[in-house]
Amino acid sequence: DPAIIYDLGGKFDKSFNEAGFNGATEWAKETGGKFQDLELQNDAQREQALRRFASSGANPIVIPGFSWGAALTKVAAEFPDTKFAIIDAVVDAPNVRSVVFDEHTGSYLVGALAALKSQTGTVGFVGGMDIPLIHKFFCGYKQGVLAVNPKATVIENYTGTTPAAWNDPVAAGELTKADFDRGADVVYAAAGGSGLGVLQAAADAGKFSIGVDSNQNYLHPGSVLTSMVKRVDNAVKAAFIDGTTGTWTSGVQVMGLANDGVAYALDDNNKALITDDMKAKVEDLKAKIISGEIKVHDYTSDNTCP
Amino acid sequence: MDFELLISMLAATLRLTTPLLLACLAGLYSERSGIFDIGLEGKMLAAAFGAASVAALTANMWLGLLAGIAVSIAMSMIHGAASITLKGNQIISGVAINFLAAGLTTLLGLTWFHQGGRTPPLPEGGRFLPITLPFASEISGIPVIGPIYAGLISGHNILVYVAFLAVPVTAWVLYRTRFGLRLRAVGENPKAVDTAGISVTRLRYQALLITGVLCGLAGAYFSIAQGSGFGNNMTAGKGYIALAALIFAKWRPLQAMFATLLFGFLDALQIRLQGSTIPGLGWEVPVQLIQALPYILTVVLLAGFIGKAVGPKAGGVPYTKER
Amino acid sequence: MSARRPLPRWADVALLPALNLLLAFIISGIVVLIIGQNPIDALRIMIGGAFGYGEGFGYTLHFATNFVFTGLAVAIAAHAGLFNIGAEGQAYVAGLGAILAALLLDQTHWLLVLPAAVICAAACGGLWAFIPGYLQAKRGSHVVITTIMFNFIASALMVYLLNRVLKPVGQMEPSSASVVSNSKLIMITMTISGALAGLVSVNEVLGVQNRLVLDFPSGYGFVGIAVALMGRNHPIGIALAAMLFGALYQGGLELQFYMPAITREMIVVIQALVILFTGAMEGLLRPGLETIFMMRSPEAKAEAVARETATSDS
Amino acid sequence: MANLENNSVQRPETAAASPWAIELVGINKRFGAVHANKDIDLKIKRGTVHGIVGENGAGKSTLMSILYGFYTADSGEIRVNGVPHAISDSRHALALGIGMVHQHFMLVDNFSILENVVLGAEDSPLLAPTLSKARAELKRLASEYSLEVNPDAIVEDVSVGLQQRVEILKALYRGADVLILDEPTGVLTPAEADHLFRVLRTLRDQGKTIILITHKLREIMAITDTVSVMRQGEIVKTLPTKETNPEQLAELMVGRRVLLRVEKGPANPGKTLLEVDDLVVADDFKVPRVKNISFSVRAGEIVGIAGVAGNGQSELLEAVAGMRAPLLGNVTVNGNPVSFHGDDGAARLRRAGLAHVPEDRHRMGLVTDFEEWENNILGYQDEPQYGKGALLDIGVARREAVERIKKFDIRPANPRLKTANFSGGNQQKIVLAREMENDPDVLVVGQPTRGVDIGAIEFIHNQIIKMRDAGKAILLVSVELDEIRSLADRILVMFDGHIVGEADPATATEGELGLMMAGISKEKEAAR
Ligand SMILES: Nc1ncnc2c1ncn2[C@@H]1O[C@H](COP(=O)(O)OP(=O)(O)OP(=O)(O)O)[C@@H](O)[C@H]1O
Ligand SMILES: Nc1ncnc2c1ncn2[C@@H]1O[C@H](COP(=O)(O)OP(=O)(O)OP(=O)(O)O)[C@@H](O)[C@H]1O
Ligand SMILES: [Mg+2]
Ligand SMILES: [Mg+2]
Repeated sequence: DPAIIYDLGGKFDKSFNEAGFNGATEWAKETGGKFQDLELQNDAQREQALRRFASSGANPIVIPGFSWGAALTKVAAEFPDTKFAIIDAVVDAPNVRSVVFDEHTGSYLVGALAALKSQTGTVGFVGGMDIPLIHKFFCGYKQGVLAVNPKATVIENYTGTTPAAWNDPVAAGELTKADFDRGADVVYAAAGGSGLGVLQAAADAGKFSIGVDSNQNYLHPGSVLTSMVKRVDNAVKAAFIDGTTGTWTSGVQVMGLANDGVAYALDDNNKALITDDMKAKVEDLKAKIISGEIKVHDYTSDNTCP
Repeated sequence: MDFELLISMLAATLRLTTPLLLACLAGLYSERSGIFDIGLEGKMLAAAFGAASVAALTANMWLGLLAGIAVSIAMSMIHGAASITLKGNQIISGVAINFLAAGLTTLLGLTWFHQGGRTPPLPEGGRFLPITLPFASEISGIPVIGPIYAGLISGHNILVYVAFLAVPVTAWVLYRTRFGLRLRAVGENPKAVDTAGISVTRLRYQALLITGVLCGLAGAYFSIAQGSGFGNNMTAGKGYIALAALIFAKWRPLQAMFATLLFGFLDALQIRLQGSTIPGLGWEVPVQLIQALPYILTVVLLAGFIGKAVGPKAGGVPYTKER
Repeated sequence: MSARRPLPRWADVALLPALNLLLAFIISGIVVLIIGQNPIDALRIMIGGAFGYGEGFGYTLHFATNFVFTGLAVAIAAHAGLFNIGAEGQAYVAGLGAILAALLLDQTHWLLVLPAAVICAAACGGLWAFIPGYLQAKRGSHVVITTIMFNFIASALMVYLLNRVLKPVGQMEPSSASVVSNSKLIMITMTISGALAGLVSVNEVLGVQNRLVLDFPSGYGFVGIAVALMGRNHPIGIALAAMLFGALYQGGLELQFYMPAITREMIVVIQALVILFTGAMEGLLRPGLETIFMMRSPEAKAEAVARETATSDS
Repeated sequence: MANLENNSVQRPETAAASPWAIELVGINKRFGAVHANKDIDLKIKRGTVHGIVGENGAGKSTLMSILYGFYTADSGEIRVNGVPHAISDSRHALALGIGMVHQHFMLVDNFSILENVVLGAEDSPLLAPTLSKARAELKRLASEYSLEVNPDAIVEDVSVGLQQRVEILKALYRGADVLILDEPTGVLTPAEADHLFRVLRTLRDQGKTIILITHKLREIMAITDTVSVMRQGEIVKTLPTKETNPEQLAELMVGRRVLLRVEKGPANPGKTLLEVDDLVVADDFKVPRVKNISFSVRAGEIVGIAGVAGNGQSELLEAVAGMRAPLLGNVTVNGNPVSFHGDDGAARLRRAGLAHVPEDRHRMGLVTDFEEWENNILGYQDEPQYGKGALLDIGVARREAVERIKKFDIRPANPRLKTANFSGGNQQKIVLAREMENDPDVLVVGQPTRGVDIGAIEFIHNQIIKMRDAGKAILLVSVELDEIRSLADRILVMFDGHIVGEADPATATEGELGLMMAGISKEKEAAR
């Protein structure tokens, strides 16, 4: 049976891990198969958890989260016959599939939307824990904003420096209010569970927010401008299918705009917020990124943002 | 920084101070009675969960508030049973309460709501909304006073006002009433209270009851006033900050307000400093430094100006007559 | 109200804690039952997972080691009347020392790396605790507040260093521990306490992860408070309490693996109940036990009398 | 939160039929294995002063605490004015008109005197009315009994004598008819004690009943009408004071004959071992309390420092023992000047051969949470006989503790017992044993027999004399004039931080010493 081990955020983080869970559940529903899963309690348990699943015969094993890198490098070598899929990190081993997302291009598009929507020329960004992966979101977002409005201001915030930052909607809400005070009228939340505070604050203030990871448009219709969806669910589902049917491929798999790995969400809840002009403009940018005409800089490639 | 921004920052200060202040006063009652309370965090968390659960189900913020208070009182009574009746170690008991709240809130949230331990977003009526005080819009045009009244004093939810009202009330209770006299005495010398014919046990339970109520208010503030729904571990260490503020304030109510206002202000400042380049520095201030600023400043102030804080003398020691 | 006699020593140090633990497990079992699982199986899995096979026991020891360090850190400070809530931050900052020693001596022998890492980690952890100790001793700043603040500062500092400075493997020299003034017990104690907490990082960084991850102390410092208090600030007590928590950590993971309905929050609840009943409410069963002892066993009675040796012999 | 007024217990207003204010019948009380009170029967007549004497740990405080409702007896009956009452707590006792001044005061240190007086006797949920009423009442009591206090003074700032006055006022404010005083004079100066006895006589003459616990037989003889002797939890005898004498009481208490006088030969002083030169010492509030004091103590002599408490003796003692750095001046031990740098002065002095028995054993002499044997080596734990390096030889330390327990008759004879569980007098012996048995050259001792029974006093005094005869230099500070006069070879009298005179105990009269202690030196007297 396939297995999935969630990262410390937990199975129901309304975001990354939960998307993984949804993908696995969808697979189970469609195929009638069964899968095992486990929530990690702390960092020291990673290797052990991997070994446990591998030696119990689980195959493939999907692990969403960049923190798994070191543990997987070790364990993948010990179980050459087990297939592993890691999300958000690259591990170079013959039996590992590394799935990475182009969060920067998805963020670029929602940044462009934010700039198009903004009346004030100031937009905000509220990140969760202050780590390079979140800087990658910010950096893409900022490039997108500036592509539409080079004079725009982008305010950058993080809710904290500990993992508690993923679950601090109160701080996130205050950061959002502060952004509004400074003139922002659209704020992008890349903060896991804390993002709910951003969305709430925007709804309370009658301003706009942008959700992340899964489609959060439905949370406050009319206030959530769009969501930068990251299809972790698709990646997990694909890994389950490939791992159980013999279509498995190892190596790096990039989930980007082209294969709908990342996207901006458009549905009934935000139809009224996004005009046809805006949509046309963003679709144009999207096409250009896919074609390579526009290069969006990836923060994690060199830890800088232009 | 212009005036508007200052006002909005001070308003944020009040919002951020509120839960700290409530928790700090809660701790004040408990510690003044001689019971250490490191479990403020857990009580707030449990109350936040209780309040949000009930508010989500009933769409009634008042029922939510009551539920939060009830849950917090229940936790407080566990603490009382352990540290008053069973004469156990008050710090272990507090640590246990923090663990219990962290585990139970998420566990129950998972089984009841299936949303990763969160409660559903609150429906209409389930949340305390900002109140506009009378004449706020009328006088907002008047320079200085207008923005101060309309932007700073008006426009908070009711729990904010309750928290600040609790300060004079606490001072009055502590220094002007029989209960306050006895409370102050029992934290200093329970034997003196006992030999004066007053039950130490009863007095301490009463204090913990008040602690429970105030922590309940603080917890409800998190989930059904400032926020909208419960999130895992959403109190994020505020209970410990409140404890620090209490020591900072040397266990006195008015000073507790100033101490928590300081923390609230530094937090608001931190939030506003993020993402803005400080003029004239020539280098970018790392965001981590700004985030650590409240804590660093606390240490500096403490070392520089506050001096020694001596708490209630009988604090932390269970009262035993025999053996 | 009849007079009770104190318990014989063995009952006090062994029987009573065992009964309390049993009580905690019974209540946990009820919670497990409510969730719809079999508590007996759960207990078997936990014990088997924690002690039943080599690797599992290894992890139990690994966690226990961390708790021993943080527990001792808290206990040492407690013996000097200081309440060190900052073991968490001290362990965190100490990770810097451990990893720098390990990186700088990367190509050498582990016999060199290990002591160097221990020294550097202890130095960093010690320094992080020395400052609150110094402030308490010289400025009267309450060590409880300062250590709480230093936990927060530590996490900001570490994120900054790990993300912005160490990323391109910087050459930061670990600051050597300041010269400790010889007269100040407070400062010495706090430094030792911090150094002990710092050893957690050696265990974590060199023992398991081979690198420094964000927030690796993940609560060891706070559990250390409970461990120290449950172990009554005594080394042997701390070792036992640390083993108990190590087993809970490890067995808990195992439990999740076999009983998916039991989530990690359930494990936290069990820990809380253990802390509550064996730590804070340890007096719950004492009166009953004392009565039973008094009624049942004349030898125990004699021993109790001998222990307190009444002034009277008439 | 019921207060005294709405208590259900009816206060017997008029003198009841029974002539006995208090009757205790068959009282038993155990603490764990200790049978503190055994079948106690005791009757006390209204309008009399009844004394209770007994060794340390005899059960006096326990018995009175039972009467006061602080402890509950395991069995037995209490009758107040002939009516049986099950006194369940102190509130109940207070309502019955029983008040108690505890051996260790039951005051809230950081409260004002006024607040302490009203605590527990407030009339209403709001404080203000009670406070103004109490202020007036204190004024009245002050004039009636000449018990003046400043109601707004904070208790921790006033002298112990005043604190005790507050305790008495507390009881009177509550309208006590029966007043229990547990060792009230232990901390009082002779003048304060005299005043107290005048107050007690007035109270008795007003028809109140007084129960007085004391170790000082002189006081028993002076003021009581009847006296009971307790030994090992039992009342061995109750008799009219007129029909007894101190020697008989002492024998009843201890079970053998006790020498009430110290027997000592003439001193034989040798070389100077302790030299104090021009010492200036300030207290915690930086107020100088010792002002340019110089003196020396030679081998084989006992120098006593007499004075009314609070005239700088405590600060002097602490400075000489290295617990408090002086502002100015030098201390030389055995010819070596002492450095006061840093905060380990006490340890350094100890190594230099000076041992110190502090005045306040609870605060400075003992860690009451430690077991007895641990306290027995406290401060000497690094000495070679207790083990090498950082390791302690527990076996040696415990065996030694057992020996000293035997020698000093410390009870219970159990080195593994927590020190807090020893009675106050026995705690005192633990400290004395430790400091005296380590063979110091200089012994600095403060209030050696505070709260200690007469059997133990005899023993302690003999030990001090023995040390003197072995050639040690001894500096003795005590507020007990008798103790100083019988032990010291030379007496220095302190007043307001100065040594105002020196006296020879053999010739000086109590009156002369008293005048000096009041700051009136012989010369000044002569000049007048
Ligand atoms: N609260 C208590 N718990 C346990 N034992 C106690 C307690 N109070 C008193 N005891 C024991 O009871 C005995 C009688 O003590 P009590 O204080 O009544 O003696 P006392 O006559 O007042 O002595 P002293 O002259 O030292 O004041 C002692 O052995 C003492 O250790
Ligand atoms: N925790 C305790 N356990 C056992 N006995 C205690 C404890 N605390 C106090 N006692 C005993 O209670 C009795 C009364 O206590 P108290 O504080 O009045 O001391 P005391 O012995 O009467 O003092 P002193 O010798 O100075 O007169 C003492 O005999 C003391 O040993
Ligand atoms: Mg006594
Ligand atoms: Mg006594």
